[in-house]
Amino acid sequence: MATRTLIEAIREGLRDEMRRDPSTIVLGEDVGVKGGVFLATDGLYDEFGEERVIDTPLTESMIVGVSIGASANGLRPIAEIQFADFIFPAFNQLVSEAARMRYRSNGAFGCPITVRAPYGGGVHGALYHSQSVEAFFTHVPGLKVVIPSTPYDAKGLLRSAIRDYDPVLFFEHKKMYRSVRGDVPDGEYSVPLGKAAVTRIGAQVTVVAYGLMAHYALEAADRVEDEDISVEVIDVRTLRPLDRTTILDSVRKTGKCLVVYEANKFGGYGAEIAAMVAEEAFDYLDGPVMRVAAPDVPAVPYNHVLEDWFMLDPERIAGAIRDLAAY
Amino acid sequence: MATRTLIEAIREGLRDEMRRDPSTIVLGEDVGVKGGVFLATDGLYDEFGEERVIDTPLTESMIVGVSIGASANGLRPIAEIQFADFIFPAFNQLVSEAARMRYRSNGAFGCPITVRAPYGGGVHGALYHSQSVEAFFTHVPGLKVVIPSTPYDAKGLLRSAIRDYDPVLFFEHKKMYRSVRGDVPDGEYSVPLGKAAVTRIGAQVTVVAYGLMAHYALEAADRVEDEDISVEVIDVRTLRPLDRTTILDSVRKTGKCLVVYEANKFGGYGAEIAAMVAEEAFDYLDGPVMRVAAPDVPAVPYNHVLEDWFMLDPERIAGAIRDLAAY
Amino acid sequence: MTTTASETDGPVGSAGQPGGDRSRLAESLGLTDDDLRLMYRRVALARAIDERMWVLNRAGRVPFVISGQGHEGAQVGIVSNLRPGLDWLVPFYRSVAGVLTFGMSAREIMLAQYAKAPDPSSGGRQMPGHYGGSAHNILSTSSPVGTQILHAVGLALAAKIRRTGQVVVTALGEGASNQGDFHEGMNFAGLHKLPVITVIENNGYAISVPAAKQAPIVDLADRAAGYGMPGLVVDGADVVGCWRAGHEAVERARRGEGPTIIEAKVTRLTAHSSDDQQTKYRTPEELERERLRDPLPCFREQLLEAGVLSSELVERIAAEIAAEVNDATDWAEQQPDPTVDSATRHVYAEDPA
Amino acid sequence: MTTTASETDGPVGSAGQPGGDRSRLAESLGLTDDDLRLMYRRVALARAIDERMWVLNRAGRVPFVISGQGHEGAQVGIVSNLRPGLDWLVPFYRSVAGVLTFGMSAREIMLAQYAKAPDPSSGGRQMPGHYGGSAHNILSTSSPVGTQILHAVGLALAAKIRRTGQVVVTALGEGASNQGDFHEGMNFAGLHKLPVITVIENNGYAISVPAAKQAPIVDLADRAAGYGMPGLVVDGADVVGCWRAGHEAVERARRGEGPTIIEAKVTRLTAHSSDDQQTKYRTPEELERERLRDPLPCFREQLLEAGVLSSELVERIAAEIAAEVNDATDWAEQQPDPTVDSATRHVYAEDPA
Ligand SMILES: Cc1ncc(C[n+]2csc(CCOP(=O)(O)OP(=O)(O)O)c2C)c(N)n1
Ligand SMILES: Cc1ncc(C[n+]2csc(CCOP(=O)(O)OP(=O)(O)O)c2C)c(N)n1
Ligand SMILES: [Mg+2]
Ligand SMILES: [Mg+2]
Repeated sequence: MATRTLIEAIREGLRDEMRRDPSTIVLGEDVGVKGGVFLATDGLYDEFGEERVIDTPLTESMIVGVSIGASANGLRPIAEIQFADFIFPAFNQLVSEAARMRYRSNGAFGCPITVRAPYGGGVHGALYHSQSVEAFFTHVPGLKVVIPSTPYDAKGLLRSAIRDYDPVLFFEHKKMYRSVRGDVPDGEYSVPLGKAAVTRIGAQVTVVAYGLMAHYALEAADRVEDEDISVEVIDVRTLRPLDRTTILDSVRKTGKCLVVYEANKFGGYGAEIAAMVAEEAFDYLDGPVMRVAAPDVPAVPYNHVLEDWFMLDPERIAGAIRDLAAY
Repeated sequence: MATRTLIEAIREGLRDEMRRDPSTIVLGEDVGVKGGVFLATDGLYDEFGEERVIDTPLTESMIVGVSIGASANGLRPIAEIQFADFIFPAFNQLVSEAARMRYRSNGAFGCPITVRAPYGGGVHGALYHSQSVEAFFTHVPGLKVVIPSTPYDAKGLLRSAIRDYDPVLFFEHKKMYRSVRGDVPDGEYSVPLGKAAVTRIGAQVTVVAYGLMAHYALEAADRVEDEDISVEVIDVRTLRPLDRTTILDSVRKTGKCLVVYEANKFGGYGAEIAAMVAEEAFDYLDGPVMRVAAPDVPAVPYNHVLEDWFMLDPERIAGAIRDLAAY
Repeated sequence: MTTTASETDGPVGSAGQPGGDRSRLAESLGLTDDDLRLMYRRVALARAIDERMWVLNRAGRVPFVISGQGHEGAQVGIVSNLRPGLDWLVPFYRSVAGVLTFGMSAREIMLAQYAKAPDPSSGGRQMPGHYGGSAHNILSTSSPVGTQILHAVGLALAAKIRRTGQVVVTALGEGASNQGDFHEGMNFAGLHKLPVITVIENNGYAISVPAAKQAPIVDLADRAAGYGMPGLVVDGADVVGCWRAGHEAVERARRGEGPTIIEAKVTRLTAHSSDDQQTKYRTPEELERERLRDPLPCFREQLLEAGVLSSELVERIAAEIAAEVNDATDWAEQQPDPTVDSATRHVYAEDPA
Repeated sequence: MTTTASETDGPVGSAGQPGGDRSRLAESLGLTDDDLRLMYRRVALARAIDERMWVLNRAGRVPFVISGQGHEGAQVGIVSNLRPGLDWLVPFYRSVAGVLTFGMSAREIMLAQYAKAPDPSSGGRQMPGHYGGSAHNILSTSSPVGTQILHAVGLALAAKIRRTGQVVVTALGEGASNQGDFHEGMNFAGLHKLPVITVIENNGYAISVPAAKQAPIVDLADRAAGYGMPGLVVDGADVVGCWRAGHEAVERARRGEGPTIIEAKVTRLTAHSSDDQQTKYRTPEELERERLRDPLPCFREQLLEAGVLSSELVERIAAEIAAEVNDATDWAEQQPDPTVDSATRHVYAEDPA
């Protein structure tokens, strides 16, 4: 076991998979010589050379579209989109092409690509370097969407994503890159896609979250503990395919569910979880399925006053837990 | 009053607004000489000329991006995306640019554009000419999203959309273009954005739907009527901003809510409605908030056997109503 | 030139005098007369299948047709230079002749037209015209135009990195060439000198929008210079000229010297698709005039003059093609529709291993 | 050449002998010496503001800087040809000198740098460098590169349809010029002969990616031919040359003869932004060498030789600029932050009427 930051775990995951599988390549803007703007790919260029670690032109649709084609001819591309905010130029390639290659060809062709992108706010990134874009992709059959919250999961899930036979979007919260540390086994391990984690066991309220919010949910649970509110926390980890069982079992036990997400509330990913719980655990509910999410303004404003206003924090989550517990 | 098909009402709405407001232009692929692949713009080229009715190159990002720029310099562009399935190349321009022009400029610039696109299945359109893409846009603050279900609403809502000061996505179900007829006043009228319509009054179950599903919901309500199930049907009409009051008032009355949408179920727009109802009408619910939507495969397959399997129909909706009523 | 399985024991082989005399034309191309006859047969077969599609549509037997009448010469001429089984083809909805040349059979094409369960392109899931098939190295194609360019470039990138010696040919319309994906793909292909050939089949229309309203230049191949690659313009009615351009481009790619854009000036002999009324935007005179640019009669005349074809052989080929098309139609029509229980398959990989 | 409000009673007016002698250089350009001094002042002021931004960042007073040191000559030279109040500028994050030239004041730029409530660009909502302002006809800009090209083309389309006589200038980096939006925008601008000038400020890098890994050609302006428009290449250190190119392009657009692409070869004298460590991908030798391409000293020398500037005047201008930058900094820093209750405003129009 060694302690790693989130970014270190990701870097190791990339390195280990590239060592293991010669068909893997990394491509994206500044991923080579510079090692990525967050240094996620630092060292890969030196170790694997410019043929397998490609500094691409500034063209996201190309990065994804070329990955799709390369994956049909024997490679396993691992693409980096510099910021999740800049994945939209590649939206057509991801949604119309990557997600449907297998279905539309009736299984003749697959699309084993991994697309990594840093997401999330709280880093003075403003409107275009702070977004949580998961809901635009979790609605798409054919795509898998992963958001890790610990170094252990990040490395283990990244390994599974790269080895997966379908396109996986792998979103990493940039605020967690260096602020979150944790143990990572030295040896080979992986974390399966499609399994949520119960990160805290409790009896009264189930809080479902992912990414940075999975940490804030735990902090919030701590805060209300001495108020004798027992909170169970679930880290979704894989948003699609969703581990419905883990979430439903928990809510059937606690009878109350709070869904927390960093994105805009209206039409966000948490709406699907809330709707699913409301539909499938209705008989067990002792209170409304609640959601705590970002306000419905376009994205995180830059000025610190506005940014602080936009971003969720443990206290706001704790407040919602108290309301729900008191319900 | 005159009877009109949906497409006729839309055509008249476009014509009337172009006559009223010289700053309006229509642009898109084949919208000029051909009058659009569904003939929605038929006749406009002859009446208003090639300067105001522009046959564009085959480039959706340009169509939207140029509309954004033109709207900042005194025009009111009405863009047509030939099929909603082909709006994805313009996703970045819609989500990053049109939706945020006002917010990011702190109100200095607006973006009064209307983007029309035919959507929906059941017409042998297969994977790429059948999609319901609303959920990708209803999550976006700054955008407005409209889906009319009657000729009256189509013309009235289109007028409001064109006159609106913000970007409006106007999705028209292509299967309804010629199959749906209805009365349309001869004179000037408009239907405000942001208001849902109660299209059938009932007591036991509230069914919330839009577009083609708003019709199927009414048919389903008829089917269960003689089984003594009284159904209230709400046609959402404007998906964003959502008329929460009309929906919540109805559910608080009936105690049961079924949300119907044609898109893939997981993460679809209906999830937001279901989540909102579950959160804000919990004390009034006598049953789970249920959803009937499309299966989670990429989109409508072509072969008629598979297409019939994919598409919802009144009977499936009636079945869900029965289940909910019996709950 | 490589023949594909379905063709080896075809009429052409029997037609050419084995090892026999060689026409000047064939000689000038470094081909045999049989090669030229095979190319003619492909153009004629594609046309016959294509015409059958429209007949079936008018007869109400298939709901939709989109096809390539007028484009066959460019497709056969260029694709004939590829090596089936090694190289890749990334077609578009007009590539009937292209996929035939690259190994698809008339039956397989008709399966797509009827959207039957055994359809190798999509198992009946996609509209007709969306050809693909792993058995033939024809990548599955979608409807949004231009996206396939990037897939072709990606296939070529993998070919270069894996040193497979593969060459990739992709095709699109002139309208699609204005899409952003074209720019991004050509830039990357030129940058890495990838073995990919991009064929712009310029038929002068994007549905109803004429070339003059699509781009400010006449020859889209001129854009190749901006991507550091050669751009060739060929007459799509000149099948031999298309073969020459394809040969030059494929050889260059094979030598590792990078990509080429070939713009073939073709004509669209039908409406855009069975849903289109082209008389609304094309005059009878224009339609009449365009018939002169039909590659089928042009090629036939050329080969007759060159002594590669005889009227007897033309008739025999026509008869054989008629039989082949009838067989493909009847056979495909009898194949089963996909079943409902198959509808949820292949959203994700089924057994990763 | 039009001066903007903030400049009319500036030092330059007082500096030039009123109606006085006219240098050969000015004469050859059809300008006055004051015009040239004004251009020099703009380059120098932009540089001074820019350097101040970095000082503030290192001092921990502002969290982020992205700016245009090395790009000022091209921006001032070209934008000086526009008519403030009539024309449009669609800038990018390096356009400090461009927006100054088009009417923004040092104070307004510093307001964006400090993200204060009165910031005309975004009210502190966007990162510094995202300039815009309705008072100046500077369209609000976002972060995704290349998107602004289409907005500039749209502004120009409206100008043409409404017959306003407006000319639009937009700027982007060479990296962004590979984005699909560039292709789609240039194609449409060329097609409709729109009055838009697209300035590619080629500084040889997209963050760390050198030009050689971005595109297969040296001069991106060569792509203009593929869009049916002229493409000019200018040395960004040659302010007069940039002015000439801008003048030619603006006149052409004004005459209704259509768009132009101008590629200015500039140098990036700083790291990409305050978040970037350029020493990881640029050698000390290169950084040293690049200093020779700094437009500020080049322009100064040229004007001194031409007798348009004197060392006294240079010093006086420097002193005035220092005062202006200090004033802008101190004033901006004291302005209020936006308030929380303003955060939900302007998602949608507030009073449509
Ligand atoms: C992105 C996208 N937009 C619009 C369409 C609808 N559409 C299908 S074919 C076509 C015209 C294509 O013209 P061109 O590229 O010249 O090919 P052609 O059909 O003429 O061979 C259009 C607009 C589409 N399929 N994809
Ligand atoms: C669509 C998009 N992708 C990535 C980025 C991140 N990014 C910001 S600036 C930049 C490099 C831009 O290079 P260039 O266009 O040459 O302009 P320069 O910064 O060199 O002036 C990148 C990759 C972005 N802003 N937008
Ligand atoms: Mg065409
Ligand atoms: Mg650059």
